[in-house]
Amino acid sequence: MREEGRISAFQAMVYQISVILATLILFHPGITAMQARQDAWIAALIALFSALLVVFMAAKLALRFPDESVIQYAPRVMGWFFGKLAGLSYIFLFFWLAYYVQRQFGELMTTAYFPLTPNIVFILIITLLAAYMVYAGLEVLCRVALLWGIFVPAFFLLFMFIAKDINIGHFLPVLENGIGPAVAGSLLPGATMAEAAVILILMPFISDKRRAVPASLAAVAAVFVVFSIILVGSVGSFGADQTGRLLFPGFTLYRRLNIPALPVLERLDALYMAIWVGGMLLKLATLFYAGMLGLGQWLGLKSHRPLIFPMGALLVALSVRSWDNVVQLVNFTTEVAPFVVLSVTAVITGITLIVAVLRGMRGGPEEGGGKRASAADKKA
Amino acid sequence: MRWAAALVLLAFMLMTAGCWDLQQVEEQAYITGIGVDRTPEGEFKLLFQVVNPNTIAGGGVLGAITPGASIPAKSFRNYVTAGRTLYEAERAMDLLIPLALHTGHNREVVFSEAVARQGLLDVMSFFNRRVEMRKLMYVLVTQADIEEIFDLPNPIIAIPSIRLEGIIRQQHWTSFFPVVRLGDFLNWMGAEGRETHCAVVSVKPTEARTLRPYAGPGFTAAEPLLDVEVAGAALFRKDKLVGFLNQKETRGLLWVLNKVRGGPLLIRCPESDKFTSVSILRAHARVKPEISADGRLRVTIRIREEADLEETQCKLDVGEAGAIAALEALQAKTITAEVMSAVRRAQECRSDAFGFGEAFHRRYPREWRLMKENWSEDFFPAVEVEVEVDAKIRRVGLRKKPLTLAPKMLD
Amino acid sequence: MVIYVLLLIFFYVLVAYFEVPRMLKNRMRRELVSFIALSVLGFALAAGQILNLPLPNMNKAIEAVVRPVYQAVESRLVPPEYR
Amino acid sequence: MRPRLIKKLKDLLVQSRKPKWGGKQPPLPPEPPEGGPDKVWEPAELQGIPVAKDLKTNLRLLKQVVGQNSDFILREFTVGPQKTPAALAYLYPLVDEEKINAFTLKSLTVDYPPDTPVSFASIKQHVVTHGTLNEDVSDFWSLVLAILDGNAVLLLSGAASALSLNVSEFQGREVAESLTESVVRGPRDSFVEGLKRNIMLVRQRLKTPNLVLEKFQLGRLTQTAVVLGYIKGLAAPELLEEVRERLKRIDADAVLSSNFVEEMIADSPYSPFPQTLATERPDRVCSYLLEGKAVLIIDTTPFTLVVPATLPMLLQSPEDYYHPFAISTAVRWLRYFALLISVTASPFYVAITTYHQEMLPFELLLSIAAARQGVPFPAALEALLLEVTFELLREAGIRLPRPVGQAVSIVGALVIGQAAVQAGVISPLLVIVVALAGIASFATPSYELGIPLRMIRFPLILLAAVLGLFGVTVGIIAVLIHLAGLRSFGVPYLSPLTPVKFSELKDVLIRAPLWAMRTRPGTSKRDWHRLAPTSKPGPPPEKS
Repeated sequence: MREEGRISAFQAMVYQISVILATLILFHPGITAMQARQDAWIAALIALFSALLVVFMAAKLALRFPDESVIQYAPRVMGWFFGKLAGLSYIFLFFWLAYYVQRQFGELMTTAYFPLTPNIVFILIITLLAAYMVYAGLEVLCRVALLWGIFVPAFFLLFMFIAKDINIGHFLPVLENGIGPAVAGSLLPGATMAEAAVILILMPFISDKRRAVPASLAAVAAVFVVFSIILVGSVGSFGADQTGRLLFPGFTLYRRLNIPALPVLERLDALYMAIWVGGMLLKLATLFYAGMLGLGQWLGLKSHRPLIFPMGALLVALSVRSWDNVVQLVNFTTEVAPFVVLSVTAVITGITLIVAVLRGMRGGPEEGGGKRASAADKKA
Repeated sequence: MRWAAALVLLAFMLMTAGCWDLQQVEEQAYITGIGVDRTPEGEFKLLFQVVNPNTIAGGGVLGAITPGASIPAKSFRNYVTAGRTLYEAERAMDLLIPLALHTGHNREVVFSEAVARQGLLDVMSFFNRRVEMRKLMYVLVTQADIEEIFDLPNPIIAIPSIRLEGIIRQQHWTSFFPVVRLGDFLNWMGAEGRETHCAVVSVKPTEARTLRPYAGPGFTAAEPLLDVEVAGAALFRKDKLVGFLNQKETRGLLWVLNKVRGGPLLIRCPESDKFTSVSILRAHARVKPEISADGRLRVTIRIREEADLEETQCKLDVGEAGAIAALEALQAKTITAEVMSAVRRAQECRSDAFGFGEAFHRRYPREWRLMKENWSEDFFPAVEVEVEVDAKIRRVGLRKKPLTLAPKMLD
Repeated sequence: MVIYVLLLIFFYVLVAYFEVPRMLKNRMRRELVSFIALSVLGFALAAGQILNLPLPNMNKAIEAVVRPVYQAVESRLVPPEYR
Repeated sequence: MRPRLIKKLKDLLVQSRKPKWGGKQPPLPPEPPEGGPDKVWEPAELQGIPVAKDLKTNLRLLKQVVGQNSDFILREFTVGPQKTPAALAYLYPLVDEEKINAFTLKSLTVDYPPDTPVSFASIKQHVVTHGTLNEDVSDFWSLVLAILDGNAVLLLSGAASALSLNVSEFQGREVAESLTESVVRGPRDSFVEGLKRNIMLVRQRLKTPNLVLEKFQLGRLTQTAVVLGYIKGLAAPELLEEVRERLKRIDADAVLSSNFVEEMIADSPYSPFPQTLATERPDRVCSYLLEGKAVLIIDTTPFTLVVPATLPMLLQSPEDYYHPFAISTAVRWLRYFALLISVTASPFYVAITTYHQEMLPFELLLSIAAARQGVPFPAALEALLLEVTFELLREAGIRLPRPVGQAVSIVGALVIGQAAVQAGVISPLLVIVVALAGIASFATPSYELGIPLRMIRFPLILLAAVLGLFGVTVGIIAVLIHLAGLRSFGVPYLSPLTPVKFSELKDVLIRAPLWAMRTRPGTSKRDWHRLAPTSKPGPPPEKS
């Protein structure tokens, strides 16, 4: 494989955030609220902890083999066949999420802003941009992600104005039907946040590997904060019942912003889109990139670049093909997506980690580089 | 090479992308008010108020029906159509309007009593589903004709829907009607243990004397004979209108909902039938539900309120000890009366606009499961309400002693 | 319909025009094989979509496998009135 | 027959081969070649001809090479008591005749010290009284070059080399105020076309022996001097190596201006964004030298290039450092805001008025709708027309002689501002928007950056017309991806914004107080600290 450049742990964190964030704030608050009702915030907490667990596991596994990606060492750890299969499942997960994201993006754009435009247009454009970014490489991807990250806080500041509408009563009574609904509601956001397991692919390119674990956990925590802002904001101001009925609660919430002192700023949902497009694009590009990188390694290619455009076209075709309408998409998000994501990020990662630990395998020339470096650091 | 590729692909994209949603700004009819009524045949009657931008921005255009006439053109047009669904009615309007309908700037939707009594569930889907429809628009109910509401002339703000919005924006001076936005309305409609409500708009004759118009220099048009008035609230059960609250009762409701931001409180002087007015500064209410041991439902409403003394006809020396306290006690009594009247009225209508059910749900989730089926019918009317008011007067204006006439002048 | 298929072909020809010479120059055989495989797959899917041919839908298969799991989980966790 | 033909073909091939400077390719001809006035002298050929001991031969050749020039002076005389024949050759417009008369000719002929032998060594030691003496030249190429460079060349019979005497005197423009980068409170001087004076302006400000100026001669025909300047110990050696490497790669026949170098050393040759910073302010050049950057001072142009250049650098103005930091920070933010406006104002207008009408406040919406009533073009076309007109006016204003330039702006203002609006061809709000964007684009301190940013507007307007705000967003993101992928001499173009270097944001997001800018940017490798940690000023501590 070609040298893809080096990124810092901070940039890896930005990368992980952009993998998760965009969809987490689109459908997910509504679905979580539908399942967990007024206990949605508890669901978010459960999701946080489960995701932290999964990501911690993934990061630990990645640190065992700091100079390779999971695709490369899985065949050594689990035997050629099962290793290749595990590698393929990661690659599949990333591409699957990628075309799923494309479709989600197309659906929001056509529902909310451009009702007459066919959604293939949006899918094509965003895929083209994402392919451009993947072509440009990991470093550029991380730089753009960071640049986008600069604008996001400004956008969330606007949610301050929703604070006055939040009614604490909407969160009562706590745990009316036991913890069950909260756990059910935590599945989806938990699975989405567990997508930070992309660190398994990124690890070889991180320059300060020791900080990769805290960075991954920080990424999960950061998206959790954003997610809970939207979740608490929409449940608090619409009520759990109403939030559960909405397709895009964050969007609806944004549209309800009204600032009496600044009537000019009243209808800014088109600006929401601007931030939104960037977020979805980054999510797509990061997933796309992780998938391409993994595919290149899986096939043992020198460069994955020639495959980018055919793959992009394939993804577009798949995204259009796989769902018939937006309701199917949402049901799919509720019922299928979390299990697919978790079965890869949690189950396969877990198995690989356990096998690696049992067989006592560590990777790379700087064997156990992570741990030793930290020990040396403590001594110094 | 890569550049060329990117360029070619981009051109390719632009070619495939058309301008499906393109709509020039001047080719749209901006709708500022929507009215919904029923026709005798049982169809929905839809009224869209469309603004004529030329008359607003260009300093006024002459020519009402025949261009060139010396009467200023109307700054709006009302289109009325009918249909089995609202969408059908809306599209029927396209046969009349040469522009694309744009509902993104709609200010309020007014339902006629007939529609509201029959149930708003059927029409709300139209407003709820569409992206363009802002959840920030106001919801109103009227007993008058919607055509009349949306067509009363007035020189101050010429477009009736904008005028209506202006009146609603001034609500904090009185708190005599609720400000209900579509989003709130829908939330309450779907909420468990709470019924929805909204403001009432009506038409009333002008009290002011109208000068007889005369010809000649300084010719003025006659003043309009009718005015729109927003006052009171409409109570709903599920989605059906079941009753009205008058102005004072409405404020009673708003006290409980924590929505009173200001307004006059009229207090009768203790010794005479003269009155004192205070203006409400801020208020805060807490609703505390209780199920007593013998199974009775009881709600305690604690209201903390602050006010300024604005005007008094009593011989009241606020500098005297106890004078303010006495006034505060009277004020508390007034507020209690307002709240109680509202509760009584709501219980009569079996419409829990106060959200007492929600309060019970939060505090007693287990008991709530038994109650929620028959809450409005059986339990809500039986709720005993107790109001505790802690009213304060903070400022008294620029005077301490009352304004008195000198004794010699009395002779 | 046909015009969209032509556009699709145009797209693939364009991509091949840019990518294939480089691969040939650098003797990247594996890349070339995977390139062709991906292109054929993508073209078949896209063309099928455009021409409304009945093609298998992978997602439906995934759904068929996963949905029973979800239903089992849901029936444990979520009370009936929340669904 | 055959071998002769092959030889002839071979000769032809040799002649047509590209000349290689520095190589010793052509074999030494046994004696100076003869050539008529039409002979074209190749440098390689001249390089192969040594200066002969025989003065006559030398002079004959010299006359053949440059003798047709009317400004070529060949002064023959004899030196010393032995009456050794000698000659002085120069181009009179390039030299100071006074110097030649007083310090060279007079001392060589009239005042020649009697006991001195006639040789270059003794002439250098005892006779010629110049401050600067150039090296001896031993081949004809250097000799001719020395003459063309404004030197006088002394040829002496019996010596196999010649002495080039620096008597050049360039008549250049006086140092004047900078036209493209004027400031209110900074120094007023700016670079001129002459290399010597420019170096003087830099040296005046940096009195350190570590300031190194390396000279390169670029351009086959122009032989332009390009001076690479840097401060030893501050500039990264890898950077310098890279710059040298790229400069040496330039093999063009002409380097006429700074852009000739700029385009030849860029990292991404297709990018419209400037990847070097061109400035005509010596103070700015010095400040960048102090940041460990390398500068390229180019003869015959007042613009000096600074490498590596980043986007934040291009948005800085020297003025920022001449005002209190709070004001500078505010002004800098104003500039960033202007950048944003200049790129997005008219695309936003088009997108909002054609797709997102609900974003506008209602009253504004009505007035736009009323104003656009009767405008025959769709908003996008209207915006494009007006933008093109604006660019036309700008371009015409530059090209026209200054007195006429005024007329252009008046006509433009009248035609567009008044007549077009009154005729209802263009809506007045758009005129405001475009004018605002135009003004904002001139707030960008770098002219080179301003042009691509203005050009981006056109595709953005098209995208806005096709896809509304989504199109604008997509376009801006595409530009951002491009910018994020750019590098200038290995330094990411958007650094330190991204990849983020928090310690360097002090000179990007804000302009930190001078006493707080204690570290140099990461482009400089060593000598990390700029000033003492106790530099923060304040009143003296209170004494008890």
